[in-house]
Amino acid sequence: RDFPTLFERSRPGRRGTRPPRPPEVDLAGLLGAENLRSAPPRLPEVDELTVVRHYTNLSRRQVGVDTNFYPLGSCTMKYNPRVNEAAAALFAELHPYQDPETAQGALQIVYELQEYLAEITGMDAVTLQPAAGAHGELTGMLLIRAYHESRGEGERRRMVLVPDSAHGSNPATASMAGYQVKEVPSGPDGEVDLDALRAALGPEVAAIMLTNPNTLGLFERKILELIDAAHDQGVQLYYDGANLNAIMGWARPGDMGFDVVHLNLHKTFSTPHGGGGPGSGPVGAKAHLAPFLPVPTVKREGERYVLDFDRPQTIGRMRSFYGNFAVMVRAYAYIRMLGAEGLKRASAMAVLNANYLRKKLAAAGYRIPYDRLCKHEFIAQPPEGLKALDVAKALLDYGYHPPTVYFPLIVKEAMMIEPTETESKETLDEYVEAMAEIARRGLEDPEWIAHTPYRTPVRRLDEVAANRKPVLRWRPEEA
Amino acid sequence: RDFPTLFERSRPGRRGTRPPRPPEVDLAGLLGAENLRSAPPRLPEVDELTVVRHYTNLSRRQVGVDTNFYPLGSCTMKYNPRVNEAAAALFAELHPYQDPETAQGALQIVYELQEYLAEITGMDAVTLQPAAGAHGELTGMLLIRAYHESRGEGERRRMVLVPDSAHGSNPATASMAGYQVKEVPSGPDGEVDLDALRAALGPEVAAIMLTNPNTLGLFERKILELIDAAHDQGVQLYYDGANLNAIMGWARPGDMGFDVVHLNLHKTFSTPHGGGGPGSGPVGAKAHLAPFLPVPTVKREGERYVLDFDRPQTIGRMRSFYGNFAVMVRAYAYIRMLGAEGLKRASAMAVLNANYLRKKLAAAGYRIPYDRLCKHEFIAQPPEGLKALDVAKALLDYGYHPPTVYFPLIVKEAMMIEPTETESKETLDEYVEAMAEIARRGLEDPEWIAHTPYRTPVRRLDEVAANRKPVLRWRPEEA
Amino acid sequence: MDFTPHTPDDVRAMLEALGMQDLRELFADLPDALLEPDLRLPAPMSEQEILAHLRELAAKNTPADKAFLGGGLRPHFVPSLVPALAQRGEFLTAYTPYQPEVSQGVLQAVFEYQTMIAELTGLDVSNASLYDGAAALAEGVLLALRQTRRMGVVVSQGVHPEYRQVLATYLHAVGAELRTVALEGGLTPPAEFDDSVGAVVLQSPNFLGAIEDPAPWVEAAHARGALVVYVADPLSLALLKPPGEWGADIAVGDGQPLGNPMNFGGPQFGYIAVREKLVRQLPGRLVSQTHDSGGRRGYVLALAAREQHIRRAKAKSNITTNAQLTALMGAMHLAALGPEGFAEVAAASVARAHALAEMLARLPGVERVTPEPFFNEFALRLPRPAPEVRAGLAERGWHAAAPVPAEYGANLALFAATERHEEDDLAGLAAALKEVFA
Amino acid sequence: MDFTPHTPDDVRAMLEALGMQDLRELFADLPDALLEPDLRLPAPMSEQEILAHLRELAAKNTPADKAFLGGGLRPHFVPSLVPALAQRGEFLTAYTPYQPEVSQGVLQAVFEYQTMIAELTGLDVSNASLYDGAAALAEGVLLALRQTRRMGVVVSQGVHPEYRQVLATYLHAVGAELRTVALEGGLTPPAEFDDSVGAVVLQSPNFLGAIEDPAPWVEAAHARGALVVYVADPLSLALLKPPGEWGADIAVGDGQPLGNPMNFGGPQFGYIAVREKLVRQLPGRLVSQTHDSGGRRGYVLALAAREQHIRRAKAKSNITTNAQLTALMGAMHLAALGPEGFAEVAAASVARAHALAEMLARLPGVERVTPEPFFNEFALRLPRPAPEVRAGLAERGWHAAAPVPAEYGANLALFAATERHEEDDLAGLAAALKEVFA
Repeated sequence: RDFPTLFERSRPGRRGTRPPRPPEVDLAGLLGAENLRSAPPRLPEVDELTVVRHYTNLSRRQVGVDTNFYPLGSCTMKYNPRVNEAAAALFAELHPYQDPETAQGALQIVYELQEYLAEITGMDAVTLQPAAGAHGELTGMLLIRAYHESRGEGERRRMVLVPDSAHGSNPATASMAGYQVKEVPSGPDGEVDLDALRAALGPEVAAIMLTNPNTLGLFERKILELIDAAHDQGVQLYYDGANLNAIMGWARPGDMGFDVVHLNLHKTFSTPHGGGGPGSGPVGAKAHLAPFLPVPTVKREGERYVLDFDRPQTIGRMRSFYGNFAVMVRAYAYIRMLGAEGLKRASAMAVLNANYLRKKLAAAGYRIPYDRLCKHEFIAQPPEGLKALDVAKALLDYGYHPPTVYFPLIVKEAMMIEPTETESKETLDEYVEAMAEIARRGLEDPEWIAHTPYRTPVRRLDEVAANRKPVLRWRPEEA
Repeated sequence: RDFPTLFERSRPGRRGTRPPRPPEVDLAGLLGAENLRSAPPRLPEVDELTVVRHYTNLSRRQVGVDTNFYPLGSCTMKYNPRVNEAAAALFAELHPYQDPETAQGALQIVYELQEYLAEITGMDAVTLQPAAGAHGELTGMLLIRAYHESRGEGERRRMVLVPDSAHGSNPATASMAGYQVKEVPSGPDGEVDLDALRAALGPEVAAIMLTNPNTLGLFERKILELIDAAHDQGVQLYYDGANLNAIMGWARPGDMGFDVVHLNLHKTFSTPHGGGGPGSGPVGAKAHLAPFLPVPTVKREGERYVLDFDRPQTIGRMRSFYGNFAVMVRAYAYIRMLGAEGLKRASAMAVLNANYLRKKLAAAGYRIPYDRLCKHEFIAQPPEGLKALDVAKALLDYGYHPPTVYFPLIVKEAMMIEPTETESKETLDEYVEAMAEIARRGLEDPEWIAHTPYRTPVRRLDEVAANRKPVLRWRPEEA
Repeated sequence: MDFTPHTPDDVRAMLEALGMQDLRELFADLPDALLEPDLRLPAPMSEQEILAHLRELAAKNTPADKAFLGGGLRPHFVPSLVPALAQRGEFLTAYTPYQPEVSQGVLQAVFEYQTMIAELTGLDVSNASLYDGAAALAEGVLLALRQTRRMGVVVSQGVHPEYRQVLATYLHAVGAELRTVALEGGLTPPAEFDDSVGAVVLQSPNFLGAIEDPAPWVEAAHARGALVVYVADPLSLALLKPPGEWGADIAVGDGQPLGNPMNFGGPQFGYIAVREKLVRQLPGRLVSQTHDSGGRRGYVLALAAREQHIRRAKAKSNITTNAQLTALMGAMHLAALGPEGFAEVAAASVARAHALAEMLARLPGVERVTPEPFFNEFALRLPRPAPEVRAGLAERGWHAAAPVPAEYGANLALFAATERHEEDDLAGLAAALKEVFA
Repeated sequence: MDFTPHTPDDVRAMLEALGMQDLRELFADLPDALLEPDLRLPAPMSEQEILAHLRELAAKNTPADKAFLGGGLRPHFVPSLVPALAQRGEFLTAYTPYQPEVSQGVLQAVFEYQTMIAELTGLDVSNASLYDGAAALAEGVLLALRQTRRMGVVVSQGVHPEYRQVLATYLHAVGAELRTVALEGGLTPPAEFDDSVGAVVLQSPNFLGAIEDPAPWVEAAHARGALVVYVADPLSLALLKPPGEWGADIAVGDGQPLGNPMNFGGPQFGYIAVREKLVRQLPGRLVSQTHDSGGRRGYVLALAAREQHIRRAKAKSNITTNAQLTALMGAMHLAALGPEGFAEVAAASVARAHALAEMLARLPGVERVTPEPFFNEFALRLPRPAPEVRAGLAERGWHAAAPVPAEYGANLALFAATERHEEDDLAGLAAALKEVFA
């Protein structure tokens, strides 16, 4: 049976949660008859039990880290400690416009988190305003742009270099920041081709956006030379922090020479991904970029914490209010629980898990295009004759969320696998067994694998139809 | 694949939630070396993610009211409002031995709930001490016993009458209260046979335990005569409140003449069943039984609420502390939300749903042994040739929790169906469709129905083996 | 607000299907004299209003999350994952797992709980839970009487007085005889039992916190064919030799220290564990491992022939609803902590309690009552009645000095400490107590 | 505490499988100079300790659940079922539903959310969510510029000043031009637009709370080929004529009033809805209904060719992580209330705000600034600077009088009221304000 939508469960006049009896009021008089809507919005009319049952059962058609191993590359699907939720709930009822004297505890968290993240990344100043990683990227690129503009080089530097292995958000961000984008090829070792990069450097280049370790899970070993070469030309270095979970406590982007870095609190710092968000994408900057940070930040004045709007060269505001505060609280709790040693151990175990899995998968017949020491993730390819997509779909029947597939674009049939540090050796071993069986069975029985999965709430979905003739809302006539 | 136990997921030395670093302490010195255990208990050694994933996935192998229609007769599986949980959380951190002056809000709830339940049942005094329905039954029967003893009739009145349709807890309770039990037959109309009852009445009878409406869902229409006859002989009338959801606000056991009543807060008053408990089983008593109530109760003195231990004739204590307070808070919230009108409407809709379903199921080919106006539940039987158990198992594949089956014992192949008031007409209609299809298909294809269910996490389980050679705990060697 | 989904149209259509015009007809089988009493209840409230009202009531209480109060319930830290998981609707809104195919979640959780309790107690088998420690004690004693077919019970005064009161109520009902052996110097003295005694009961750590030596009672009881019922705080079993190792036949106790808030006294859960030979005498639900028709492992309710819905008047107990969800929280708590974490919590509790005892005993006029060794609760004799002292402390923001019933002596108060107390808290309480005495 | 499951044995075995001896070898590809910096962070804490620490910090804040503060975020009542359901692990710990076969929960919930937002706004299509109202505005304007291939933007000063600041940041980046039309008498005056203008933006109710007449702007914009971006508080759409009916092309706003706590400003969610013809210009995720290989209905991410992971530098936006969970809470909130309940909440909010405005306007020295009709927020001119008044009120336990930026005039403060305020609260605030002025 189809799983009905809430709209199909709706019955005219049925009521759910009732507000207090509303005061008698002449709405037409108060609001102007001409301003009133002619008909109420067609929201579902359902009782509370129906709402509860609907969403409960929807959630049972959904997997998450809480239900399954979820090695989605570049997403760091680590355990989201439940204490984070209890922590955030303590601060839910604060309004951004209440007197800051009545929100000193909240501001202290913001301030201290700024400090911690600066320390972890080796940067001089941090803004917590960006609402997500890509939002942080845009913030960072605008800092770079403002910096060049402040030096009279804004007109000249119109180009941003991005490796061909980069996350799609990097070039997209550079575009939004008003830049042209040039791709830099990766070398055969999977790292940025340093010669090609040097060749691409020039007076028109504003910045390079790098992920390190990169999306192949490889640490860019020539990072210091690369950054030196760029800095020599006045080019700013942007660090995409999506992969910071690989090196926390082991090395800092700031020490590598990066000028700006963004972090994903929902990846590295254990805040939940929420089915796609909300996240938080703090940005750290070196001192020369700090004057351009968005306002407000939080600073400490004696025993008090105050909102600091005094940054005349700011790029402006990136977001209403102060960012995703409740996400910050979760990350704050996480950092305080782990401390420096815990963060370092988390990264070490993430890298250990990734390398262990790489080794075992290679032994199980999967191809590892860059089979060397990796960091928190690595790329595998199915055995010749199998498609990454089919392996992914087969995995669903084995109780695993598949890796990221077909990314990065530079590897055919790529499967980008990031186990994270919160998975146990047994889970990895069982996963390898499943992968081995899928490979064996898939090669023997192409029909079988082509039609996987069999045991999920729905089978393979027609995405072509959805793109050709999208149905983006429920309408009675289309149900 | 088998779903592993937590013990099988355990690995030596693995840690989950860590407490604060414990103070250095010489345990042998403080506790006595001879008192220490020789080896730690073999609890699972698992990480937090494993705990979360284990219980999350266990819950996904479980249905509840939140996931499915659950018309389990005599259990009143109505919607458990989520506000109840928020309400209870407000009072979680109170200790029963803290100064009552610092728990006035909690005591006020206890006091007011006593008053509300007295009002709803038509009784004079209420104790909230019993932890569940059966515990309330025992409390009530002990009140009756103490009453007879106080009148010098304790020795003489050794017998309790219980209809053959009664819940098993009734005779079991009477036994625990030190009574002999005599069954009274039901008449062909499904009600207690008044003549048989009269015949059974005598000087040795201490009490009659009745459920009204009874477990067939029928209101005992001769209740007033019946009670009069019993009272004439000095027999006390006990009201099993499991079925109170049928008549809240429409009639009161106290007005019928009952002397004692217990309620199930987790049935009638919307507190969750929790997979089997905890519940709460308050007991209401008429004035002549009030002196025997367990201590403490809560009384009001001016603006203050105090624990009242002053009841010299008390039967004693039934439970530590003051009962299942957090369950009381939920019931309190429910009663305050509904008010008198809401309670009355809840019962009306419960009875409407039951009668509607009865009518529809009859039309769908199910036999209704007592096909007259019922109250909140009714008994159906599968069409000739089908077993209640098979229909129940088939229902699982259709997404329904089955009714109570093979109870009451006086009806063969009984299916005791209680839809409750929080289910919609559509749910009932769809359920009837499923029942009709099961009947049709089951008669056509006995093999099919005999092996249902097919789509559940496990198929029919071998209960015979479990009873013959029970495995009641995990042991490495038996896994 | 009520929670019925029925629209006026629904009601009309459904009444019509029944050939009725009015809801009152649904109650036509009730005697007219009874119908539609006028219930005097407060006016209905919305969810928003009831929560606002309850918040006002909650504000009239002062939370006891740092209370130095014991008596079996104490403020222990509960990992956040416990309520988060227990509140999942499937656990919260299911009932007794009569249909095992769709109840493997609850059933397996119970099976694991039973295993944990057996491990903690050093006994063979646990049931699925009972109401609380007091009910568990009463059921444990009744079990022993059934098994021995005797009617005599001897209980140490060291058993929680409220448990003893409940036991007395239950025993009076069945006509059993209850004898209490008074504590001497805070400990249970050796006792002798005659052949009428079916059950002997002692608690360790006892109500005053002292760790008992159960060996003499166990020996004396077994010598005369009586069974030993041992009341134990489950937290103490993280460190102390379990009832099974002491030779007890039945262990019972209150599960609140495992993953449950204090809830002003309830709900928590009661546990009971017994030796193998007593299994068929156990009250309440039992879950057994078995397999399904396809050979897969699964779990079912077992040995239901003991229970009321099958055996009726001859059942082992009348219990039906138990304390499933709170017991589940207990299992989650133990799973989250593991054996090491659990031992650390217990050790912290012990350490804090001993530090506190030393600190408070130094106050003038205070006398230690509980002998060494004790666990995490202890009694002091105060220079003034405990209720007064407790009130004085409460005024200063501290919850402590639970009054000990007069049967144990005059002006006694019970104190407890847990892993939730920090050094500062101990010092704070001591200072406040000094003020109260001043 | 960290959350790694690795025992010493695990680490040893895994290193061995890699031919390594030491964890440091895992970082052998990093330049030595970088390795193992000394991080100065506070010492680790257990869960119990961090919660105790955070409770202390929380105690330094005074909750604003009864705040009379607005500016787009307000304390609305959230039914208890909303957080309970949203906190289910499957919703909480999933990520973007790239694998639809195991993500129907999130996908269908988004599909329903999209439908609800389309219904509220009177437009055809909503995306799956954006960060907040400000980001939604910026994305909406960029969308309009892409569609019209123009670079001019005109925005009413009635648009939330923080949203305008964010818009300015985004527009500066792409080199677009932003012109602001000042309010007159608290309302947006009619304006004319030239052919360079691709987007015009107005907000109703505007930042000062006044309900605008959007017709003149819509007409003038459409006459010159510009698109209209309409900023609307979703709660207002329970009662007020929706953007689509006014002729707007794009509606954006902040979702906090739907089922989300204020969270000190975030997260909430941003919504965006557009006319059908603009769908392929939409930023962010979109969910479409489709069917599976067995013909069963299902849902998938659709039109991904708009997005960064496919289109890279040519994507419609760089957005990837959005605000799924908070948007889900919004949908749950609307589902729980239904159209009637939602309208009742809005009406209560309106009624309280009007009552409050009348009450406060009677205070000496207070002047009403927001013209009629207004919705549930309004501005007053105070006899003293708003921050001082706000501080004075805060000392008396009231949160109100959010300072309005000076661009709107001197000594202006914003007030709001919601269904959570009772009569007593209004009177209490008025009395406190009187005291502050005294």
